Amino acid sequence: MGTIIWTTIGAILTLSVYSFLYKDNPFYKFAEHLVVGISAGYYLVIYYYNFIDPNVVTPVFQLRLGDQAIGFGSGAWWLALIPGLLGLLLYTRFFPKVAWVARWSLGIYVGGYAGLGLSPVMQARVIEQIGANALPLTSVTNVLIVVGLLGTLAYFFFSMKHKGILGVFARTGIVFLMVGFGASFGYTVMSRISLLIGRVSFLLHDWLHLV
Amino acid sequence: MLADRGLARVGRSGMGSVAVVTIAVALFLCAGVALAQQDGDIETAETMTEEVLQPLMPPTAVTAVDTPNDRGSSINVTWEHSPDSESGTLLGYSIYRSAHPETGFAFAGRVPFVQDNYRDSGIGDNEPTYYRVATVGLDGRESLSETFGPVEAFPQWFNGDRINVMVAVIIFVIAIVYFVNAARSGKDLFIRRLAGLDEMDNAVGRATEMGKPILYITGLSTISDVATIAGINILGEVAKKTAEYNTKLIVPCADPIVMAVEQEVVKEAYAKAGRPDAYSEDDVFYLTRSQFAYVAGVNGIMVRQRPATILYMGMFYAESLVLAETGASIGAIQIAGTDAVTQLPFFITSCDYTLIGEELYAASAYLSREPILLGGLKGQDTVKFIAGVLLIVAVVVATLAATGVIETNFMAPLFVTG
Amino acid sequence: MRRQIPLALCFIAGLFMAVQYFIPHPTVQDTYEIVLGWLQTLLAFAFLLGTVSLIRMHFHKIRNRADDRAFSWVTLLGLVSMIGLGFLHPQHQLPGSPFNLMFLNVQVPIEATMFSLLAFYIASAAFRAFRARTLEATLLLVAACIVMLGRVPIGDLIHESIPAATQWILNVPNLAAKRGVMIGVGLGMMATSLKIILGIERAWMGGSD
Amino acid sequence: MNVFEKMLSIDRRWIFLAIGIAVIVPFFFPLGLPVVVTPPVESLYDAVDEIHPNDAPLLLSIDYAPATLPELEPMAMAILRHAFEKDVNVVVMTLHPAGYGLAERAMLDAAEEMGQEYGTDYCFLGFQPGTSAVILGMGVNIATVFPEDAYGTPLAEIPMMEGVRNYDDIPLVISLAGWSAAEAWVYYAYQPFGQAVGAGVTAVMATDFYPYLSSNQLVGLLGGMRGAAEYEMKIDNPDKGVQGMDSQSIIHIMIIILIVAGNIAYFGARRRKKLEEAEAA
Repeated sequence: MGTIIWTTIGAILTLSVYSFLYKDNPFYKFAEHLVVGISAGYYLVIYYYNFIDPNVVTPVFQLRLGDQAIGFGSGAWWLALIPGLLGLLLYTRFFPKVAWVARWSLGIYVGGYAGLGLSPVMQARVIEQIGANALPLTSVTNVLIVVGLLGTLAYFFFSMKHKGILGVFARTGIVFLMVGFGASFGYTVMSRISLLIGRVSFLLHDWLHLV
Repeated sequence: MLADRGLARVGRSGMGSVAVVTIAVALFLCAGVALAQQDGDIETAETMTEEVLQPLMPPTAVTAVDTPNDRGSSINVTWEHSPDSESGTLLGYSIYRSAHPETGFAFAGRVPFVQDNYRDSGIGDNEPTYYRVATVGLDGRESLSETFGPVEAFPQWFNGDRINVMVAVIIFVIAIVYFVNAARSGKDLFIRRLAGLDEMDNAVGRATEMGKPILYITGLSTISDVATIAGINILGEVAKKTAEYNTKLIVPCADPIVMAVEQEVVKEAYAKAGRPDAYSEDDVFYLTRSQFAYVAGVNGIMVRQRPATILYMGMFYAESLVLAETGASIGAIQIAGTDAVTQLPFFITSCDYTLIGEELYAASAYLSREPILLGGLKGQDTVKFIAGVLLIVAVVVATLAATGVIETNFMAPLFVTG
Repeated sequence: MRRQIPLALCFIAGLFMAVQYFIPHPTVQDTYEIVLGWLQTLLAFAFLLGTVSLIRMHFHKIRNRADDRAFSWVTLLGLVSMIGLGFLHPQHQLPGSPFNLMFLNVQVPIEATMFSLLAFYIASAAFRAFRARTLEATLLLVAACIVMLGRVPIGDLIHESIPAATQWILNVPNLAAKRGVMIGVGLGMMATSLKIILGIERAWMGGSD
Repeated sequence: MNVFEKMLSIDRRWIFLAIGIAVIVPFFFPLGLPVVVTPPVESLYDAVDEIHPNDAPLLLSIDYAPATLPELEPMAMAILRHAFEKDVNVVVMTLHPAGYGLAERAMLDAAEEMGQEYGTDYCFLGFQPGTSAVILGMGVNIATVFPEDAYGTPLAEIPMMEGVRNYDDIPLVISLAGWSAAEAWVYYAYQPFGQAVGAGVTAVMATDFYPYLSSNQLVGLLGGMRGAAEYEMKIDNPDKGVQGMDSQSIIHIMIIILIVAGNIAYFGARRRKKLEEAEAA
C-alpha cells in the first residue's frame, strides 16, 4: 500500500515536470519549488553527517578525554578545532561589520584548490596527453591524430594573429574541433533517449502496470 | 621613431622567449635522462638469482625491494615464474614474510599464477624483513622458494617518478612570472580577437535597453574545479559593467562557497562603481547543490524573470543543454564558456557565442585588459609552444624508432609519470 | 588585515598543495590529508550560509507579497521537513526512514525527469541550430548525423560502412580534438591557479586595490 | 509567409510531441524495425545453440547492478529464453553483491514463462565475494566455491549438477556486467583453463571489448540495448531490447530528418529573400 502511494507521488511529480515542455504552469512550479527545498535540506544534512560530525563535533565534544589519535589522519583532537574555527569564521558574513574576516577561510579554500590545480593538472592534462600522442607516423590515422592535435593547439594561441603558418594550423584545428563536437553530439543522443525510455517505463510499467 | 622603439621591444621580448624555450627544453630533457637512469637502477637490483628445484617447482629469482617513490610501509616482491605455470596445474603464488631468515614465516598474500609480483603493504618501516614465495597447486599443495632478505621498507622524501612533472611545473611558473613582470614594465601585448567576449558589451547593453536582467551561471561545480574560478573572475568584469549601466544581475549558485565568493565579487564591483545600494544579497543567492533540482530552479527563473542575456561561464555537466535550450526558448542572447569537452557541442549548438576550452581562461584577461593578466596569457602561449615543439620531436623520434632508424625511443620515458 | 591576511593564507595553502604532490613522505601526506579534510569540512559549514540565503530569498518574497509567494512556502516546507527528518531521526539514511523515502520518491523522480528532458531538447536544438551556414557548421552537422546513424541498426541498412565510419570519427578526429582541448585547458587551469596563488588574480576577494 | 518560413518558425512543442509519441508507441505496439544481427551476436547465439540439450549446462553469470539494468536485463532474458527453448540446462550465479535479486528475478521470470523446473533444468548458485578467486576456484572445483545452491541445497543433491565438477563440464560461460567482471572471466577462466567465455556489456563499454573478440578470447559479445535487440531477433522473440531500439531508431532518424528539413527551409527562405531583394532592386 505504502509503495503504491509513493509510486503515485513519484508519477505525479514526473508528469508535473513534463508539463513544463508545454509551458510554465502551477504543477511545474510546485515540483520545482519542492525539489529545490527538499534537495537543499538533503545536502545540508548529508554534509553535516559526513564532514562536520566526524571531523569536528565527534573529536572535539565526545572523544576529547581519550588521548589517542582520533578524527581524520593522525592528528590529535585539538587539530579538529581548526576546521571548526575556519567554518565558524565563515559565519562572520552574517555580521556586516566583521564580514571581511570570512575571507580568511575563503583564502585557504581558494588557495588550497588552486594549488591542487597546478601539479596534478600538469601531469594528467599536459604531459600524459603529449606522451599519448607521440605516435610514429607510420599510418594515415596516426598522421591525422598528430596533425589534428597540433592544429587544435594552434587554434588556442592567443598572443599572435592567426596568419601564415599559424593560420593554416589554426584552421585545421577548427575543422578537427567541429568534427569532434559533432561526433560527441551524435554519440550522446542514444543515452539521453534511454533516460526518457526509463521514465516512460516507470510511468507505464511501475505505476500504471499497462505494459 | 616610435616604430623603432616598438621593434626594439619586440626584439627583446623575442630574445626572452627564445631563452625561456631553450632552457625549458634542456631542463625537460635532463629530467628524461634522470628518469631513464632510475629505471636502470631498479633493473640492477633484480639480477640476484638463485635456482632451486623441488617436486612442485617453486618460483625462482625471488627479489624484494623497498617500493620506490612511496610513503613507506611497503615492499615490492618479484619472482620468475615456476616452470609449472605453463602446465595448468597451478592456482597461484603465496607470499610469506618473517622478521627472521629461518623461522616465523607468516602468510602475506596470494596472487593468481599469471602474476609475477606482489606489493606487500602495511608493514613497519625500517624493520628487516625476509620473504619466501610459494607456488600453490590446484590441490592446495605449496612449494616454497629460497628465502630472500633482509629488506627494509622506508618512506621517500621525493617522488622520482614525478621529476618530469616537477620540471615542467617549474618551467611553467618561470614562463608565467617572466611574462607577467615583462607586462608590468609596460609592454603592450597583442591578443587575438575572441568573438564571444567582444559581444559581452553588446549583451549587457541589450539587457539595459530592454530593462531586463542578466542571468549569470558559473556552473554546478565547486571551487575545486578551476573553471569555476575562471567563471568567478569573468563575473568580476561583468559585474563592473552591470554596476555601471545599472542593470539587474541575477546569480543563482549551486555551491555555498561559490555563492559566498560571488557575493563578495559583485558587492565590491557595485561599491567601486559608487552604487553600493544597488547591490542586494537576494541577487546572488544559493539554490541547491543537487544537479537537476538546480536546473529546475534556474529554468523557473528563466521563464518567469525573462532575462535578456544569459551567461554560462564555468564547469558544466549534462544539464548544459537543458539550461541553454530553455534560455534559447525565451529569446535571450546566450554566451557560454566551459572547459567541459563533452558539453561544448551542446553550448555551441544552443548559444550565440561559445568560448571553447582554454578561451574561458583567457577571458578575464581579455575583458579586463589588465597588462599583468595579459602577460600571463603570453606565458601560457609560450609553454603551449614548448609543448608543441616537444610533441613534434617526440613524434619524429617515435617514427625513427618504429622504422628502425634508431634503436630506442628515448623520448618515451619523458612522458611516463607515476 | 582585510586583504593581506587572506592573500597570505591563499599563498601558503596553494604552495603547500602544489608541492605536496612531489613528496610521498607520510609527514607531508598525512598533513595533506588533514588539510584536504579541512577544506571539505569548510564546505560543509558553508551549507548553512547557502541555506540561510535560500530561506532569506523566499522569506523576502513572502514578505513582499510577490506573485508566486505560495510556492515559496513549498520550498521552505520542503527544506524544513528534510532538515527536521534528517536531524531528528537518528537512522535517517537507512532504507525506509522518512528522510530516505522523501529522497527516493520526491527528489529522485523529479531529478530523473528533469534529466530526461534532454531527449526532447536534443531534438529541438538540432532542428534549430544545425544549419550548414559555414564549412565548420557543416562539418559539425555531418559528423553528428553519421555518428547518430552509426549507433542504430538502421545505419547498417542504409550503408554498410556507416558503423565503421562512426568508429573512425570517434577514434581519430574526435580524439585529436579532445586531446588538444585538454592540453590547452590544462595550461589555462594552471595559469589561473598560479595567478590565484601569487595574488595576481584577486577577483575572488572582490578585485585588486 | 511562405512554406519555408513557416517551417522555420514551427513551434518546438510539435517536436516534443513527436519525440514523446516515438517513445511511448513501441511500448504498446513493438514495430519490430529491422535489426541487423552483427557477427559478435551471431557467434554468441551459435555458441549457445550448439550446447547439447539436457546435458552439460550453460553457466550464466548475471553480474549487473541496478544502474545498468535497462541495458543488460533484456540480454539475460533473451539468453535464458533461448537456452530454455532448446532445453539447455542453465546454472545462474552472480559476482556482484547487488546482483543477487536481479539475477534471481530474471531467472525465475524466464523459467516460469518457458515452463522449466528448478533443479532439473536450471539452478541458482547465488553470490560469492572475491571475483577472481571465485572464477579461479570454480575452474578447479565448483563445489568448493559454491558448496550449496542459493537456497541451501548441497550441489550433489541437485540432479542437473550431477557430473558437473569444473569448467571441463561447462561448454560455455556468459557474463553480463556493467563493470570489470566480464574481463575477469576472460583473465581467470579463459586464460588459465581455456574456458569458452561470452560477454554482454553496456554500449559505452563495448568498444573496449572488441580486442578480446578479434583475439578469440571471447566467443561472442552483446553491446548495450542494441546487442539485446539483435539477440531477441535471432530467437524470434522481440521484447524490451527491440522496443527500446524501435524508439532509438525512430528518434535518431527523426532528428536527422529534422536537421535536413531545417536546412532545406533555411536555404529556401534565404534564396527567396535574395530573389525578392533582387526584384526590388
